[in-house]
Amino acid sequence: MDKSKKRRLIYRIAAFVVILLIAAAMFIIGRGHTVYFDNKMPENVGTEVSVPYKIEVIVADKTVAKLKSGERGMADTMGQNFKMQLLVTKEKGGDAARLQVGLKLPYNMDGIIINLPALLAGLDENAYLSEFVYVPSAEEMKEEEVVTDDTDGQMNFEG
Amino acid sequence: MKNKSIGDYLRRFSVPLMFVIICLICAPISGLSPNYLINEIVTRIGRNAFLILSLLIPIMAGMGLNFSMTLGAMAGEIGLILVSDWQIVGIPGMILAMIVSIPISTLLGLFCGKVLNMAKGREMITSYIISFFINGIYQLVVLYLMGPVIPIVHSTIKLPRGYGIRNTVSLLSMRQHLDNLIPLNIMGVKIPVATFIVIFLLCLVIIWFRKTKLGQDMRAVGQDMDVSRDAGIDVERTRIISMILSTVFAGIGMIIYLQNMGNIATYSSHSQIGMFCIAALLVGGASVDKASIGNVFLGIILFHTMFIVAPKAGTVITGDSMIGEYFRVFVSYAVITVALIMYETNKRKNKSKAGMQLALDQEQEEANG
Amino acid sequence: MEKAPLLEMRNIKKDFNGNQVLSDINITLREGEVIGLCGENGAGKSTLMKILFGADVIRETGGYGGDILINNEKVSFQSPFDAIAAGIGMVHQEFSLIPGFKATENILLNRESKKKSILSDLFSDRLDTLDRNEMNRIAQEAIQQMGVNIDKDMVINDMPVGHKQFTEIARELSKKQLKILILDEPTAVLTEKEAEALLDSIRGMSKRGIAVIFITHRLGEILSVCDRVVTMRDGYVVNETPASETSIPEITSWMVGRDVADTGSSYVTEDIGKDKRTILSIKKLWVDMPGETVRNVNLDVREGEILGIGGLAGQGKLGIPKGIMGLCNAGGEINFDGQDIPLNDPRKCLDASFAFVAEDRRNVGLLLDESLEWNVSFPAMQVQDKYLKKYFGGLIKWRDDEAIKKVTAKYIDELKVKCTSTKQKARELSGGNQQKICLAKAFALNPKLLFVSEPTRGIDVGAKALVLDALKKLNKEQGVTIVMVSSELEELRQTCDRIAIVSGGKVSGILPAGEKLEKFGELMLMNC
Amino acid sequence: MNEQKLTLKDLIKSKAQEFGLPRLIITGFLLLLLVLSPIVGADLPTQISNIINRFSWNGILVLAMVPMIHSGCGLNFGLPLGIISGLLGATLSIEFGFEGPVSFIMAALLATPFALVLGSVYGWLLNKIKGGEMMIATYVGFSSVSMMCMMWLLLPYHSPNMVWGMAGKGLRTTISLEGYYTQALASFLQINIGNLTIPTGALLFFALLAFGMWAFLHTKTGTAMTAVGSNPDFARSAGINVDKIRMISVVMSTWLAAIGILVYEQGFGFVQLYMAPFYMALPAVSAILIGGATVNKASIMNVVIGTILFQGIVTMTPTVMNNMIHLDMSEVIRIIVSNGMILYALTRKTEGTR
Repeated sequence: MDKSKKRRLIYRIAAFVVILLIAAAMFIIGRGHTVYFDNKMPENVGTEVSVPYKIEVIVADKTVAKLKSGERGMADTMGQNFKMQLLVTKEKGGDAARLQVGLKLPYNMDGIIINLPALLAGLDENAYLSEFVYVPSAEEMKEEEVVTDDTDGQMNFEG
Repeated sequence: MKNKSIGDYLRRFSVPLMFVIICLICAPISGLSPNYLINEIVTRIGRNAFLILSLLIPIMAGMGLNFSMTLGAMAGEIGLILVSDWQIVGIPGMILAMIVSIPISTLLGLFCGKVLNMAKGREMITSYIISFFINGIYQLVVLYLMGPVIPIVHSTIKLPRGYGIRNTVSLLSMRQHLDNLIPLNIMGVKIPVATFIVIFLLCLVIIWFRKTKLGQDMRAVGQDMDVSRDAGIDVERTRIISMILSTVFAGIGMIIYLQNMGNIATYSSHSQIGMFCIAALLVGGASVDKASIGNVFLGIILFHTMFIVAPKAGTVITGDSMIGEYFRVFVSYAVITVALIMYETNKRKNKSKAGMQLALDQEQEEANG
Repeated sequence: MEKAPLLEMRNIKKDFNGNQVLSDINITLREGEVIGLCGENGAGKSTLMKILFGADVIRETGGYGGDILINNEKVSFQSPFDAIAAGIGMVHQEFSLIPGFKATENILLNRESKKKSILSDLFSDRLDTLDRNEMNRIAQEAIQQMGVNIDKDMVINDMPVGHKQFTEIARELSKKQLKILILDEPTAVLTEKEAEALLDSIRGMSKRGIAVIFITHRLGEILSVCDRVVTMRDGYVVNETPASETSIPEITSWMVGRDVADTGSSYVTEDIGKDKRTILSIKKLWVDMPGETVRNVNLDVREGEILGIGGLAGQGKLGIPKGIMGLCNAGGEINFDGQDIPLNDPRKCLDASFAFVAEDRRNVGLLLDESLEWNVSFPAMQVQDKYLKKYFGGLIKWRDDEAIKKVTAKYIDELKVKCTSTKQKARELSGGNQQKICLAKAFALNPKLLFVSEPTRGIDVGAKALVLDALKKLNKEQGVTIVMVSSELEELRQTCDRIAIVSGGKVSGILPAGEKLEKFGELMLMNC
Repeated sequence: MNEQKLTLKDLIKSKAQEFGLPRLIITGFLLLLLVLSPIVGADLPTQISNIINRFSWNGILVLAMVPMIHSGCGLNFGLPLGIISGLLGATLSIEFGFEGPVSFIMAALLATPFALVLGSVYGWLLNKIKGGEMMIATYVGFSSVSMMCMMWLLLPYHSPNMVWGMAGKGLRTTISLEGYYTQALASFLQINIGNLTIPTGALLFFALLAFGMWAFLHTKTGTAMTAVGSNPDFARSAGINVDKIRMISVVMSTWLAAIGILVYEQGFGFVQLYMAPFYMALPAVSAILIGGATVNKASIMNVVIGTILFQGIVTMTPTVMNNMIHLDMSEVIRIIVSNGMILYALTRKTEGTR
């Protein structure tokens, strides 16, 4: 009797640990980031790099942005290992060079700006990677009224 | 005997039949294309089935329609709100939200079970009021504690005043991720295969559960508490477990529901869900004391067909779009009302029937003797 | 030397609040022995069985005296579950079955065969799956042991009553440890054929070494199946004889027989009221009262008499007044004073100046949460417009609290009700005083005909005498005809002029109150 | 001396028990709010006249609970049905062109037949389903409200003050009673002392109906009603037609609800249609429970105390809390308190449905 109880306790602890592990794993692999791609001259770097005429960013076989010089694009991604393909066209009319890029994204940044010219130039991380701080628009900052009647929603279904 | 059973069948399926008729009349009038309709219905099966399945266990345990399944829905919402603030996205986000929701659901289910054990014989009205009561607690947590006590970082979720959650929380990061995990398209109908697999698994669990000792105990408790107690079954505990299970499943169901919707209406999503699911289940031919998996799916198909078709048909007929809206609301409530009335009158009829039979026997004996 | 008896009960005593219901009971039971236990209602049979079965109610009322030994070992059961574990099985009069379950599921209720499942280690063994094949096998085995064939896959709801009874017996038989089986009036609901089958099955059990205690009012069955007959009366075992050496009339006389010497009261020994006119005539009455069904009763009540209705419990005596008063579904003809009274309408009866004191005070008799004033005055107010002040030509009928208080105080005084005030809640009174309030309620109606059911049930001796005296006084002084239903024969004999005995839902005979006890006994068991 | 003290203590204890812990907490909370309000800078007379005003609006709706509780039908969650009758009376009275205080009288008169008919149907239904009244009452309320939502759009109303301006048909969600019966009762003998306003007429009207209810409960039929609620089997054995008495109680409750909503409207100044009846049942139910009623016992005192406590909390919390911590939690508090109170009443063992 005692033995089966003991075994049950062990099983329970094991199950609990497994669930915790799954939760932890979800935290790691499920972390979403928004990655912004800049095709422009990096600031505060000190060195000059060349800005290509056009860069096409392909994430997971989908073209997420076609950036001419000075433009910005974005993509949502999950996890810290970020892979993308870049089709870089140096000059107008020139041939596109295909490039595989793999990046490690910092866990605690929601929005990340990657300066593609700096990346292409092979500068270090500080130079091409910076945090994007989300500034809510005035519209969003407007106080919204919360309706909390206890019978609210009993009548309007949008199923 | 045979005749009676046909009548009984008609009675039992009167509600689904009525709905078939409503749908058959309204569908052509609405002018919606069959393809659109089928697409919508398939989507809604994926969206709602899990939630409705969560209602089956308390019915099995004789606790009637679980109006407090909204408790689970609230737990699911809290899980999703937290997960979106942590920026965990996609399927991992859903799984994490489920893991977060389970302990909350369990606690709420435990509370609900305990309260219902104190209100035996009026479980339904009590569970209905519990859902309102916990809604108040939920609002306290979500509107005042989230922010200062439970850290919420992102301004897209938090109200600008610094505490509380916005009226809607976007779930764009996991919108239909489960539905589209295994894409399948048959003749223009998009089928959320992965969601269906999850629902199928729950069905299997429920079927398996019925075969367990606990399931058997629940059926026994549902039919006669006193006899079960005399046989040594812990009636109170069994009832509490059934509430906990229902609440936990409802929480998971709510997460599946919301991933399909793509956003949370923080203060109203849950309150509509309870009545919705119950109406659908009843439309499927279930009653307060008897429901099967078949009822769930038949119910979703019929109820949601009506739901899609009625407003359009109403607009076509009366020229006023609101009429149809109100009509479907009315029908939902009327269905529940009729089902409840039928349940109560049947209960009484069974009693008087027993009496009549006795009287008849005596008269026969009298005639013979 | 002989083997020690399987069960031995030594000097069993039991009282409920000082009311001695069992004294010095000694019973032994050997392996495979069948004993018949008989006695009138209230003789103490069921209390004795409850003690043996470890029922909660015994412990809650202060336990019992004496010892119970099983296989020479003293046992003390804390709950029925202990008793079951020790090998005692009991089939109650009321079915303890789940209506929507199959026979198999009921036979093995909460004792299902199980297979381990993956999750049972994680949560609890309640997640084991049921082993249906094994369950069917065990159930089938138990049914075969019983020797009566019932369908193990039939749902209880669809079963005839007899099969439900057999399902219960099969449940007990399926318990491996079963050594002693108590059957409490198992044949009451069975048809003749089924009862015969049951007796056969009892014989079979006895052959396999299971001892059976068989309680029934059908003495013929006892004689045909039992080894010994134990007769109880007023909490004593009055006789214990091998079944082969006795007869039905003998047992009957033991059951009802009393030492006439110890009662100093006088009986009405002759039918003195032949010349009186019939005031109430009941023809072909049937009443559907659960547990007290009445079938085809014809009965005439004479003006100004006290008619007793006696009989064993469950035979239908309680159903007669309930049916007449319209509280239970009934059919037949009732004629009062030349006037036909429709059935199933309490109001018509009350309008015809009937009154009724019901046997279940707490459910029908009283407004437990209201004051004594309300309880006493309510029917009279509603039926006869008493205690009302009328305004605007009777348009408004205002409750006259003064008058109500006065009449309540009057009856409280007359019947010596112990209470703090007329405003006290009925719930707070003791049983005896509640009963007096019920009487007051009926008296306030100034009835011509009064039905009283079990007026002394559950009340102490002092109150008993008072209640009976009050009834007699009412009869004598105001000439009210009284029909009194009671299961205590002695009480009826002391109070009534004539006594009708109901058995099997029918009137089996009417005797003057002073007739010999044996005669009553015969009538009581006639149609059982 | 000592002994006497003990009995006094016991007395207080038993009184407190009778009063009930939740009620005690709520009363304490309201008193605290009253004490706090001048401290945090809210004007006490304004607060008090607010409570009195709200009391005069809601009192009759709470009173409508009494008959059904007395007859054992439980809490009338089907209050919206009566409210709908009242709304029909109100809209018809306006449609027929009555104006000023007369329109109030006419609204009440017009509402009465609806209340009687709907109440009878409702009562008939509740007699069929004894034991399950409360749940079914809730859904009867819901169904009837949603049914009327369609009706408000479809019924041929024409009065330009009520229909949507553009479509020319279909009633608006809120209809102003300006020029009709706004403050019809309240302004009668109104007393103004500084910031303190007492709507004497409305209070008198409530008193009149409450007295009527009290008187009714002292008549033969009223006594029968209480007995039916207390023990239906007893009542039946005393020759009472239980179904009829229950029917009367339901009709009374429905009619009171109809009048109650009219009084509410005259105070509030608007007729609210469509979903509005929805929100009226639960507050009324919890108010009477807060006042000390149980699922099968209620008195006029319960109505008065309950309405004051409930409305007191509803009106006081927002102001006091806002002034104190700039946090308006009143809505949430209201939801928790009122539903918690209903839950408490439902789970008390002593008054199980018989």
